[in-house]
Amino acid sequence: MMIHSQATQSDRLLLRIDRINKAYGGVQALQDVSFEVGRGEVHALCGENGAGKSTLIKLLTGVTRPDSGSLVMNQGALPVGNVRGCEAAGIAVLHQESTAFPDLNAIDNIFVGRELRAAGGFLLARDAMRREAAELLEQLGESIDLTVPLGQLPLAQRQMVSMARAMSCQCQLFIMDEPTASLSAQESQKMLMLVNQLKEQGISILYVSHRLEEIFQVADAVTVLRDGQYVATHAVEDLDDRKLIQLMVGRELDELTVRQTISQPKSDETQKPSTLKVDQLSRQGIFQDVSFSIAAGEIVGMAGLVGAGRSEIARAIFGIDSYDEGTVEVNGEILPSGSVARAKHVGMAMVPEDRQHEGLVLPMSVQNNLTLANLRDLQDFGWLSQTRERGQAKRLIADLDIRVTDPRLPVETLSGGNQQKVVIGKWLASMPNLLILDEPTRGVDVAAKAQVHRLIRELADEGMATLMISSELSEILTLSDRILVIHQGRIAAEFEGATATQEQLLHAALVGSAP
Amino acid sequence: MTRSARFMLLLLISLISLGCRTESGTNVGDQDKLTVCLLPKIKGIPYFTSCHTGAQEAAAELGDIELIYDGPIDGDPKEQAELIEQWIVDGVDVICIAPNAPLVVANAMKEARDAGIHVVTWDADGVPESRSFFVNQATPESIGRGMVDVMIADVGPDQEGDVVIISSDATSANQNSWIDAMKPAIEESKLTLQTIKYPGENAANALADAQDLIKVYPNLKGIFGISSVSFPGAAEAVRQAGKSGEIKVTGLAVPSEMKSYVDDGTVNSVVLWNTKDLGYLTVQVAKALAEGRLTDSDTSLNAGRLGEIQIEGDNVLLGDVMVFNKDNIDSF
Amino acid sequence: MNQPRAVAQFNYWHELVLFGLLIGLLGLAEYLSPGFLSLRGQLYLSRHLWVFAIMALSMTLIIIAGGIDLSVGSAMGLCAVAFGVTFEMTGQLPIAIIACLLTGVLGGLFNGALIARFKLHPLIVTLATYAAFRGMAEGISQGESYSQFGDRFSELSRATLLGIPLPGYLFFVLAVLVGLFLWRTPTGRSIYAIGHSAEAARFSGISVNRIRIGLYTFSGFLAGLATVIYVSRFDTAKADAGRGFELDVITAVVVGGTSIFGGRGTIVGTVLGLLLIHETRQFVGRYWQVDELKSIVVGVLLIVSVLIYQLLVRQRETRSH
Amino acid sequence: MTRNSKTETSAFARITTRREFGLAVLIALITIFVSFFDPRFLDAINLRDILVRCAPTAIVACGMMLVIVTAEIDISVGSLMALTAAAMGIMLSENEWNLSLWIGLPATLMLGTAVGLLTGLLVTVGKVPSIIVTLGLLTALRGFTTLMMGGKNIDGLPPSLQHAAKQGFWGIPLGVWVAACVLVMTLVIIAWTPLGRRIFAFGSSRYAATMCGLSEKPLKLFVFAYTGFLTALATIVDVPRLPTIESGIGLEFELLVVTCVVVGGVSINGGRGTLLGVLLAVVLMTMIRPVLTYLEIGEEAEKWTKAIQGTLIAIAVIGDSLLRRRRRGGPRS
Repeated sequence: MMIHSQATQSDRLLLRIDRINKAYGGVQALQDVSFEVGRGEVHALCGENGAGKSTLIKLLTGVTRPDSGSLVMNQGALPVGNVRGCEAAGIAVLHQESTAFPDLNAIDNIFVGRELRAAGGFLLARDAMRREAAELLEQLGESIDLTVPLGQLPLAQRQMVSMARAMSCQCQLFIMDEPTASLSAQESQKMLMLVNQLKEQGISILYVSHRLEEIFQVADAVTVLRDGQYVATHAVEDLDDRKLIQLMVGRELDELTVRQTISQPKSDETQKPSTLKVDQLSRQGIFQDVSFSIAAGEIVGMAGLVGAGRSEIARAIFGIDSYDEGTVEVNGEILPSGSVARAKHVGMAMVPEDRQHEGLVLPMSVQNNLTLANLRDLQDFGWLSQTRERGQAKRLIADLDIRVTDPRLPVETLSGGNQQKVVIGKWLASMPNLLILDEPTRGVDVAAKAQVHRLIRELADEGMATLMISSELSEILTLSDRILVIHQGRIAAEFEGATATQEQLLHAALVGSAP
Repeated sequence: MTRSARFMLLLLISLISLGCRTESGTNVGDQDKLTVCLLPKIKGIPYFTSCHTGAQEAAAELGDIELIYDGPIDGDPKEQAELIEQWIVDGVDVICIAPNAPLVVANAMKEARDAGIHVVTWDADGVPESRSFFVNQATPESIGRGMVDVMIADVGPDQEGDVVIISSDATSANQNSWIDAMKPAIEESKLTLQTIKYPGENAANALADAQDLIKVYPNLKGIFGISSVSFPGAAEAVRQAGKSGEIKVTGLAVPSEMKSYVDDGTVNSVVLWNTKDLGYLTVQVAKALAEGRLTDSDTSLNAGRLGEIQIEGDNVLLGDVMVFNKDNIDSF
Repeated sequence: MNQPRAVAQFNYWHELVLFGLLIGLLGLAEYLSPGFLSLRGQLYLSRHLWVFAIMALSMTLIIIAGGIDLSVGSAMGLCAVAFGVTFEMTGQLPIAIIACLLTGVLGGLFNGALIARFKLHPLIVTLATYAAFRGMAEGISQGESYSQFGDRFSELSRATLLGIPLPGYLFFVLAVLVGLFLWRTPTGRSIYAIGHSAEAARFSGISVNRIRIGLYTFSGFLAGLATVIYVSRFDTAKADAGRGFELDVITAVVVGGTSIFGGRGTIVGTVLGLLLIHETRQFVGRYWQVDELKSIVVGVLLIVSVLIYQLLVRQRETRSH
Repeated sequence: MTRNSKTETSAFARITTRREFGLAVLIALITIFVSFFDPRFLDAINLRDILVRCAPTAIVACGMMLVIVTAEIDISVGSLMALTAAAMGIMLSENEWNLSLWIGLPATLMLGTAVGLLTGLLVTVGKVPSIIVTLGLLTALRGFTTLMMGGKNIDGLPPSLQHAAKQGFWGIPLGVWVAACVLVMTLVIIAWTPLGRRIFAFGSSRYAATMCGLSEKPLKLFVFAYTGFLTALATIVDVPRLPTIESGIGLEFELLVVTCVVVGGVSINGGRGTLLGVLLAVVLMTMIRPVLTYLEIGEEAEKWTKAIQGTLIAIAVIGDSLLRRRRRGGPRS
């Protein structure tokens, strides 16, 4: 299916993006962006959220069409605005959000949209598809029951099926959009190995990620976008964290300062009364006798593999899910199982894993989202007070510097970082004394990430007890005073934040015991 | 939001202010003509359509009558009341109603009379004080008994055996009133009423129920199909079961609708009265009433081609139910 | 993003369209059949409205919260039977009325409990109770109708104060209360949130289940209230009360601009929708005197009104971002 | 949260928790009970009758299932059945136009398909929610049909058609044969054609579908047109069985079909459902009336018919959800 390139000087050039423009309504998402991707190279694409990365991917995969400019692949123009066409031209993509069909099995998930035909193209070649699917997953080193609906498989396996789907078409350019965003550290490593394998097969990879360490691990070249404009392309050797971040945010950003403030040893935490006390918390088949406590002003990090049960524990504590045994105690008050209202009442707040569906009411305005968690505090005699509502929204927007032109705009128009700030702000308004953060910086750009980190630390210094779940070990290490590692629903190990190392955490997460 | 609140308020106020001009209702149609409304139980079924043709005939004959024929397509008595109320506002002259549930429409009818509109009931009577005259072709008793008598005649006077009734909905007022009349009549006869089915106004269900009844009651001698769908449904079932003649089917229907079943002997007799005459007479009565030619004391009325018609009290008598069979069905 | 503020905040297009349609209709009607807009006539015929109108209020809330209640019509049947039976037993109107309301509340509670506790789809639950309620009503009453509740009771529905029928006052009071509740109370706001995203609402500590149960119970209660008016108006309590009402009510609410997917809608819109349908039926009935046309016109009206709105919205969306 | 252990549940456990299993058991129990009470229930003639009555519902349910799988709904089928019936009658009846079957029947099918297409267009192009479009059509079409028939019933369909619908071939009426064909056809579409898989894919995740370059319009146009077509087909095979064509045909048919599809375990949120489940549900719903007749419950109890039906529906859907909840780890799935 691939158009074989005649031997020319441009033989090593695979894709040329030439003065691409794309605007949504008034907003210029891409402004004459041009760069090139060579054969068999891993080309990282960096930029803050809203820099235009996703738009570029949409163009390359034919989901949308550019306003002007050209996309050239193998000296042939790419069929713009035509998904199948782009696939035929040899472009495959692994999307950020899981693009799996929860109700379909692995086979259908891999082949839907370009099924193998039989009987003159009318019927499906089911056996052939089954065989090929099995082979593909074989290559990925995954053994998945091909018959069960994907929704019943763990997240990592779903990701692998999406991977298989992407690889099933003989592609020359493989676009990976945040492939590790929802994976645990060890699964991410596996993913990166796959990237190298593909590279060896001579497949070019356009790698989009917020995780700098990954980029430095796999990428050959890095292209940086900012505010829809092309900034620069560098060989990865001539870059380091700071330089890259600088390119992305366009200004000096001293992460070290954050680090320093963060990793200051907190000596007095032992005397502090514990805000949260979890005792023998168990839920059949999900997590078993989890016991720990968090003191006021303490940040406890929770590490572990995806599916180890971290989010489930958090949800149980907050009352989203109910639990079978054990107790959750906040400031000496024992909470009933499965009552968010109660948890909220005693000053608990939770920033959930899935910002889009659990954290925010996307079509609602920023203001209404910011006041959703404490509407009761904003009423006089049962009526919501418009003025106080507006006031609170204004205050929070200022405090967290949420970038929004008008608080009455739907929150879905905001960038990921700003959305996350809204979620946090919504809870700060209710004056909590215990904050649960589940993947607080997933899909958040570097600048916003630093802001969020600083914010978490500041809150802790003001006496907030914090439980932070993260799959980014660096994040855990930089922020946490204490670190709990969850392995298969149990607390496998506990570390001091100041002294712990990535290796220790990884070991505990994988093996289930401290080294 | 305060702005939007003001917007909402504005909306409402302007709406209300515009919604109504103080001014009394005017009549529909032109003034010199007499507006007569004919309100059937259900619009769109052959029975009442044929009444309508009769009414049109009379209207044409009498000349200066504007005839309005309208009614609920689903036979909802509530909508009958709403139509009457609509006509009260329109200020029509006479309302002739076939009440599907006398009580439901009673209040509306009373209000119509208070508004100076003549109200006549036909086909079925309403609450007495709600109308001035009832064009009476049959009371529930006479209909119920009539059907049972026909059945006994068809089955054979001293024949024993089972009969079943296939009605409409469990809540349909008319059918229930007929059933009340039929039960004692069946009691007196040698026949035994096995059960009553309620397929609703659904032809498929009626057919299905009849089929099952035939299978379940081997000694079944007759089926009463007492709704516009259950009568043909029952007949069809008997015919398909090849039991035409063995199992007698009878009920209430426009003879022409049942012709084919009468011809092949599935149905011996169809109980009905001349619906065209019913419509015709109703309009005659309306006209006479409007012109004051008809008063409570009258004992007879000259009704065009029907000649002198008896009046007992406030009942205009069209004559009792008729029985159609092979011999006279074509004369309908 | 950088759209003009006016557009960003003005979200009452549908109400505006409806209002335009209504004015147009009234004008046309008065032009084609003079005397249509007579105050006396309008007020007199407004009695066709109240029973639906009252149920439309709770239906609006439920649909905004992303649910639906197909069982209201059948619930009315059950309430009517409860009314009749208790009256026959006790002869006391107050008791009968209480029984009627109670039945409605219990029916609604049943729906709500199934939907909230068992996480069943409202469409499924109420489809089941749609059949079950009506069936129970027929079984209990054996299809018979109850009546003779006394003239004073039947007066309730037709008596007027300052020319406006009493049920009208009841409706407008309820409408204003529900409207304010929806627009200006924490719970009201929460209902919108639930409609957009129940998960997000839960994660904000809103007790979604309690609100849902509350809404369906309220719907049942209003069904009971509507039944009282219905019975008083027609002097009859029977199992077939309110047959087919659910569709008429939903139609009115949707024409009123409430999104069937939840999250959007206002009481003002619903009131406008009710009026629009009411006036349309009235005009068609008065002008053509053909009952079939009513259902045709209302059906088309339903589709067209939403179509217009959709076109409007998409226009707006292309203008903004 | 589902975990690996889910996928390792034994085949037996998997089967027993399926909706199809529950329905089959329910049907079996009822049948056993009735035939214990009255063996004649199992007579060939009775089973044949029940099959015949299943036919129209089953035919339309095949289309409705696909519609609901794409997370849409079509509640206009009842009125559409009336419309197509009236049209067919006017075209074929010897008292009316008296056209030949070869013109009349295709025309009827085309009418059904056309209305289905219209629905599809309003939903896909007009962006009007399907429940609203079809709710509008439900009332509009019914009114239109009544007007069209002008208060008269239509008789005199061609004898050949009536015979096919009533006696049929080899003792089995036309409806059953057609229903069988439609079931097979639908099964092929679902399991063996890209179209079918894409319909399910779309219902399963709209977002993922667009990312895979699946386009919504053709899929939805197809499901609605298919339903319209099948409705007309059901009319053709079922209405000639009835004594006459009246404007009340297909009253509340839409509710019956939707109920069957839902009871059959098709997820109202789209993406999930099996043809077998729907078929079993159709049988269950259809057998209630004859069962009650055979039980000779008597006239008082007859008035409880609707109540019994309603309760059965409730049991079917609620009981199932409870069963499923016990299998699941928790509320999340």
